Amino acid sequence: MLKDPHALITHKEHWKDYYLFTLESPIIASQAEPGQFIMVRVSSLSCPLLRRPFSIHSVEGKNIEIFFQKSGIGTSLLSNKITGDFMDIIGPLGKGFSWSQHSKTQDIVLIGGGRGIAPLYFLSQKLHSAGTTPIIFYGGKTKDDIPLKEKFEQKGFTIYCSTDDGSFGFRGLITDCFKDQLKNLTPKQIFACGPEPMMKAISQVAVKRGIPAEFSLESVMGCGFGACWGCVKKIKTKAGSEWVKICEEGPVFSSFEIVWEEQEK
Amino acid sequence: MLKDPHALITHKEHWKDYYLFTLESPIIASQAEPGQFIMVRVSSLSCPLLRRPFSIHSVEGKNIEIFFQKSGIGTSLLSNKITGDFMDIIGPLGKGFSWSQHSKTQDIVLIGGGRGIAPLYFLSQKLHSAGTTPIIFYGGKTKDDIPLKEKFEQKGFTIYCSTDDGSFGFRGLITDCFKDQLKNLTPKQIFACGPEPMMKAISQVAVKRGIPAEFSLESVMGCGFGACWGCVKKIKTKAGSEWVKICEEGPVFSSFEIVWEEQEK
Amino acid sequence: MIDLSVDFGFIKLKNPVLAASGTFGYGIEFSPFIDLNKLGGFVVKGLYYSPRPGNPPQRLVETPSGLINAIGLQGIGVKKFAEDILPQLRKYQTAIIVNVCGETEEEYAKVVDFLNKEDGISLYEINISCPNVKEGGCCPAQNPESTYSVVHLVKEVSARPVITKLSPNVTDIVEIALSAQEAGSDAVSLVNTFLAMAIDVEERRPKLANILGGLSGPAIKPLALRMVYQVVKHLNIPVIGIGGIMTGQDALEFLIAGAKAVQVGTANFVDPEATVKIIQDIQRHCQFNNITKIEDIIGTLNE
Amino acid sequence: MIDLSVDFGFIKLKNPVLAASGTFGYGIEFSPFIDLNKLGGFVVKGLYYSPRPGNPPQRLVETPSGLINAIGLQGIGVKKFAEDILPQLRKYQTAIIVNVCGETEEEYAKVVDFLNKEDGISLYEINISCPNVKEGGCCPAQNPESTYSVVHLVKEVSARPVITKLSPNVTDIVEIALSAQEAGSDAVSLVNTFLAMAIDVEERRPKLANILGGLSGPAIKPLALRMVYQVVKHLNIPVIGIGGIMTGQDALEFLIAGAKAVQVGTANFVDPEATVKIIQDIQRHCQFNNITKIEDIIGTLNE
Ligand SMILES: Cc1cc2nc3c(=O)[nH]c(=O)nc-3n(C[C@H](O)[C@H](O)[C@H](O)COP(=O)(O)OP(=O)(O)OC[C@H]3O[C@@H](n4cnc5c(N)ncnc54)[C@H](O)[C@@H]3O)c2cc1C
Ligand SMILES: Cc1cc2nc3c(=O)[nH]c(=O)nc-3n(C[C@H](O)[C@H](O)[C@H](O)COP(=O)(O)OP(=O)(O)OC[C@H]3O[C@@H](n4cnc5c(N)ncnc54)[C@H](O)[C@@H]3O)c2cc1C
Ligand SMILES: Cc1cc2nc3c(=O)[nH]c(=O)nc-3n(C[C@H](O)[C@H](O)[C@H](O)COP(=O)(O)O)c2cc1C
Ligand SMILES: Cc1cc2nc3c(=O)[nH]c(=O)nc-3n(C[C@H](O)[C@H](O)[C@H](O)COP(=O)(O)O)c2cc1C
Ligand code: FES
Ligand code: FES
Repeated sequence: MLKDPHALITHKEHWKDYYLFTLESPIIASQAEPGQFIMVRVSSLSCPLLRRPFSIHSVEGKNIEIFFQKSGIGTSLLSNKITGDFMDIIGPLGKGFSWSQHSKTQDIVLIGGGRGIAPLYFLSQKLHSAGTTPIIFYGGKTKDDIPLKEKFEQKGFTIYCSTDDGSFGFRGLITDCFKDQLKNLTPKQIFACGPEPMMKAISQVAVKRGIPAEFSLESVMGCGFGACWGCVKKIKTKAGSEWVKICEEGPVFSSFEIVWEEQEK
Repeated sequence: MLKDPHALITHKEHWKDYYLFTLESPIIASQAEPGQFIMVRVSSLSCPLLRRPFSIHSVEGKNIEIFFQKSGIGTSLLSNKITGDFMDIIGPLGKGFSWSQHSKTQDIVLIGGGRGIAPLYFLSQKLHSAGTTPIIFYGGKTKDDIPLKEKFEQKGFTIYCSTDDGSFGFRGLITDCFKDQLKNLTPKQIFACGPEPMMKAISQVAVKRGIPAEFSLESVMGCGFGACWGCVKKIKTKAGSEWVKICEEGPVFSSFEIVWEEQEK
Repeated sequence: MIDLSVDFGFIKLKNPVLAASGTFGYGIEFSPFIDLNKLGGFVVKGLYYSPRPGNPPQRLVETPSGLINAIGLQGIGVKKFAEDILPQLRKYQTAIIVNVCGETEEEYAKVVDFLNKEDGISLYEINISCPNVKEGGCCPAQNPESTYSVVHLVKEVSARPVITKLSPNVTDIVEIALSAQEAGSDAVSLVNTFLAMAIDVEERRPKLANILGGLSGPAIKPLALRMVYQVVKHLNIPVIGIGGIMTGQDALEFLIAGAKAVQVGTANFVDPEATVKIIQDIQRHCQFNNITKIEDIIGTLNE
Repeated sequence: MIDLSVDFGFIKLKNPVLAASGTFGYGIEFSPFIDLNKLGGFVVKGLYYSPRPGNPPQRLVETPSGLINAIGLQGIGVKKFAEDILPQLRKYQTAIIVNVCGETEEEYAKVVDFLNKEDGISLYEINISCPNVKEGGCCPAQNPESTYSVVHLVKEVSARPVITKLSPNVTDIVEIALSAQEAGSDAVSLVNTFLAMAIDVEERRPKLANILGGLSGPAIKPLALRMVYQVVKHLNIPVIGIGGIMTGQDALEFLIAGAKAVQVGTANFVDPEATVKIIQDIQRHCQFNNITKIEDIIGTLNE
């Protein structure tokens, strides 16, 4: 974990509201694990004040990539950065997916909803080089919201897509698309990231079928490195359940650890 | 006076910390008088919050120009704008120099210190087309601080330059350079803009020699159009002297109106 | 058609967006930019009985997302206001509110008494944050008894409904608001500016000639909203929310918290069209959410 | 060599820059980024006697140049602190300050009594803005009597010097500060956060699960600086300035106003190196202005 105020943007791509930045940051690149994230300073002024968290989307030599959706002030400012600009980042942060114990597992399924696809590309690369090829599920609102489809296909992954409006692939939620495919598939492990209702639905299916599953949670983060206690989620611990800092103990947790929001009420 | 949120930057030039922007803003261009200014929104976020005032540096058809020095957060953000960007401006504001009554006056002297040169170019153009050619005095800290020298020379004006460090022209303050030339010149009217101590010194010379003089004052401005009462300076009025809004009644005042800062204490 | 009007009982405003005192001049300064008739109303710059010179400059300091001012209530006094300004304002079809100031309780009453005779004023807003020169202290707004006392006196002489404008520089805003209500205030507006300071490090002197000034702008919005939320819970007269409102979203936060109307201050300097844009934003929000009357939004916070 | 040390009488700090409670974890969270030995000191996260679960999320809201938090003082309690954390802190050559919390006056005393036995703590800072669950009200900091009472009790049991940390949510900060001084406090620090709120317009609910939270960050700096300026004038014990400090310039404003030291809070989240950079900035300022001791800057405001 370190602060790199001089992460050079060496490449930028975008599709409508989605952006992919390649950042030269050798030490962070060398330490990064799938599911970990970085905190990005979006302005040197005092508004927006806080850094923004982004998953590490891939690592290539001394470069890392982030993939993000323009969805507010911070991501909007970020989207204006250009190749040759520097970014001030902190990372790698948090604990990632437990991928390394799964090099022998077949039928691993990765499920990404919208921008939640971001960390799953890095994970798919790691699993692939470890010798197993996961199956990808990728959902979005419309066909514009699944811009990374080709990227996965080019790497030879089987990918199932869904769009809410049916403009591409399965019409409906990616959870339903996944459930639909369960007649053909027998997943041994699920890794997922996306909107909370999506992850909760998958978690329920996974628990019912006895499939181990891990999820990358989101939360408003003040610091990203355990100092503010702002990012907590309810997590089952030995003591029962407590508010756990997801920037430190997560953002990845398993079905059995997460107490999903509605449940607590 | 109007708000133009779509003033297109059609041209940008810069010399070290000094920037020249050409803005397409037809109505403001058609109404502008030398000595008037515009208020520029430097950020769409809430910091920096307030607009920044800049003199109208020249008018050419439907374009106006501003010439500014990067000297803080606002001007720094502004300096990052590029050709093709829009600026949100309000203008023309205030009351300018009384140039129109001087079309017959010979030996008019314009004295600009640093960024204070900005409004004097517009004034020189107007006087020139009215049939009189003013003499220019232009001072800066070093030779890098008198970037507009050539611009005036190209238009055929006689220009005296000074630098504090003697790196170009007269070594010392532009006020001393001016006093020095008073042995050769018999100015009938002075128009000046620059740091307050410079203007005050010129005012004293002018009063002593009975030369009418006008000065463009600066002050921290909240609005630029008379609504906040923030920009006042002490000005002699019929009633004695009062705090007068320089954005409305100025920024240009004569030697006889201005109560210079030290005097009041 | 969305009904944006809000009914205070004693007055009906065409919409809940007013311009705040001291940030809107005497109104006419904004006529080059907007049609004043579109506003719910506007509050003119604070008026003492006599003209006041105001503070020496520097009067303004910009701070992160904020503005500190120490104008010192420079103003023309009631007579010149009645002679020169009011006649220009009478043609507008919008609520004209006079912000009443006084160095003593009697001065508040004198201003109101004088203005009672003049046509074209809808309401008075009493600014109880004026420094009390006579008693050397701060202002009635920091104490429930002096708040009661000023409001009570003004209500006795006033021929028009009275809004009391509260200061945020207090431990318990609800206590002061209740005092104003008890004294007969017809509504309260909050907040005025927060007492603030800035120092020039190079010169080692206060940036403002007056040393202290009042902070306004987006920086204070979360504090103002909290106070409005607290006051609404305890009062049964209308509450007007003020503080850092820049957008329709900001205004809606105050309305949802229970404010019957809002005032827009510092935003007018940044964008002289701010008030009108905020009205449009609110309208759009209603349209999008199938809300036909703005009053259906007011005080609908789900806790 | 510039002498950055400041002498409080009861303690000498190597420089006037401390990290503020609740924004610096237990210190160790920052050791990957900075050398903690470079700091004047740091204040650990608020400690109650028992562990506390804290508030449900959402706990943070960003506002213009500010941050509202409603962490609810989640914490591990004194025992775990003494067992797990303190041993790790003892190796650092810097002032370690414990921020003491309590739901009742007795709890404050219990925390201090427990920690008295433990080595490696330089000072206590009593956080009198803790909600008083027992009496249902807000906190001792809003009332001079309860401030006096808590401080007095803590001073009686404390084996170490005590800083009282004041809340800005009061009408008269000087009155509270004087109370703390009278009760024997060895220093005061100010300010804690400003009570604040934000509303989600689409959902029409408070953004924070706790409804209200505390505002910190650059937005509050002008308010905090004003309060420090006022308090310094009336106290004869050292004053520590807190609120929105992001840069060396910000810190210098507080020092010039008369603060003997400053605490850096929210800035630590934005830039974990903030404290160290601020120390460097101050050093550079001294160098540039031929100042050999930082104490020659403190309280040098020209009014
Ligand atoms: C561990 C983690 C990894 C993430 N990875 C990615 C990624 O790879 N790609 C991507 O597009 N997005 C990712 N996000 C979400 C991303 O951080 C938010 O979209 C972003 O912070 C929004 O900032 P904004 O200023 O544009 O939005 P605004 O709404 O203007 O932000 C306002 C405030 O809310 C916070 N905020 C708003 N939405 C979220 C959210 N969903 N999660 C956390 N904070 C939020 C911001 O930090 C800020 O403080 C991740 C979030 C987390 C917690
Ligand atoms: C009528 C008028 C015309 C001007 N014309 C020009 C021009 O043509 N070219 C040019 O380079 N500059 C001009 N200035 C000065 C220019 O407005 C300031 O340099 C600029 O506002 C500084 O902004 P900043 O954010 O970069 O500096 P910062 O110091 O970061 O600004 C902080 C605050 O101080 C205010 N401020 C700081 N210095 C000044 C100043 N000298 N005058 C007014 N406000 C100030 C800013 O508005 C802001 O509120 C003019 C000023 C006035 C009043
Ligand atoms: C320059 C300035 C002058 C002000 N003058 C007055 C005044 O005369 N009377 C008054 O009651 N409030 C006055 N205020 C306070 C505003 O009306 C308003 O309450 C405050 O600025 C908070 O709102 P805002 O954040 O939207 O600006 C003034 C504010 C500013 C910035
Ligand atoms: C997330 C967070 C947690 C805080 N927790 C504490 C605390 O436990 N005890 C305390 O006295 N102050 C606490 N504070 C207040 C800070 O110490 C500081 O007084 C305040 O944030 C103002 O300083 P700043 O603007 O530099 O952040 C906390 C502030 C924040 C932002
Ligand atoms: S984001 Fe600060 S503790 Fe997790
Ligand atoms: S700048 Fe607002 S009145 Fe002059």
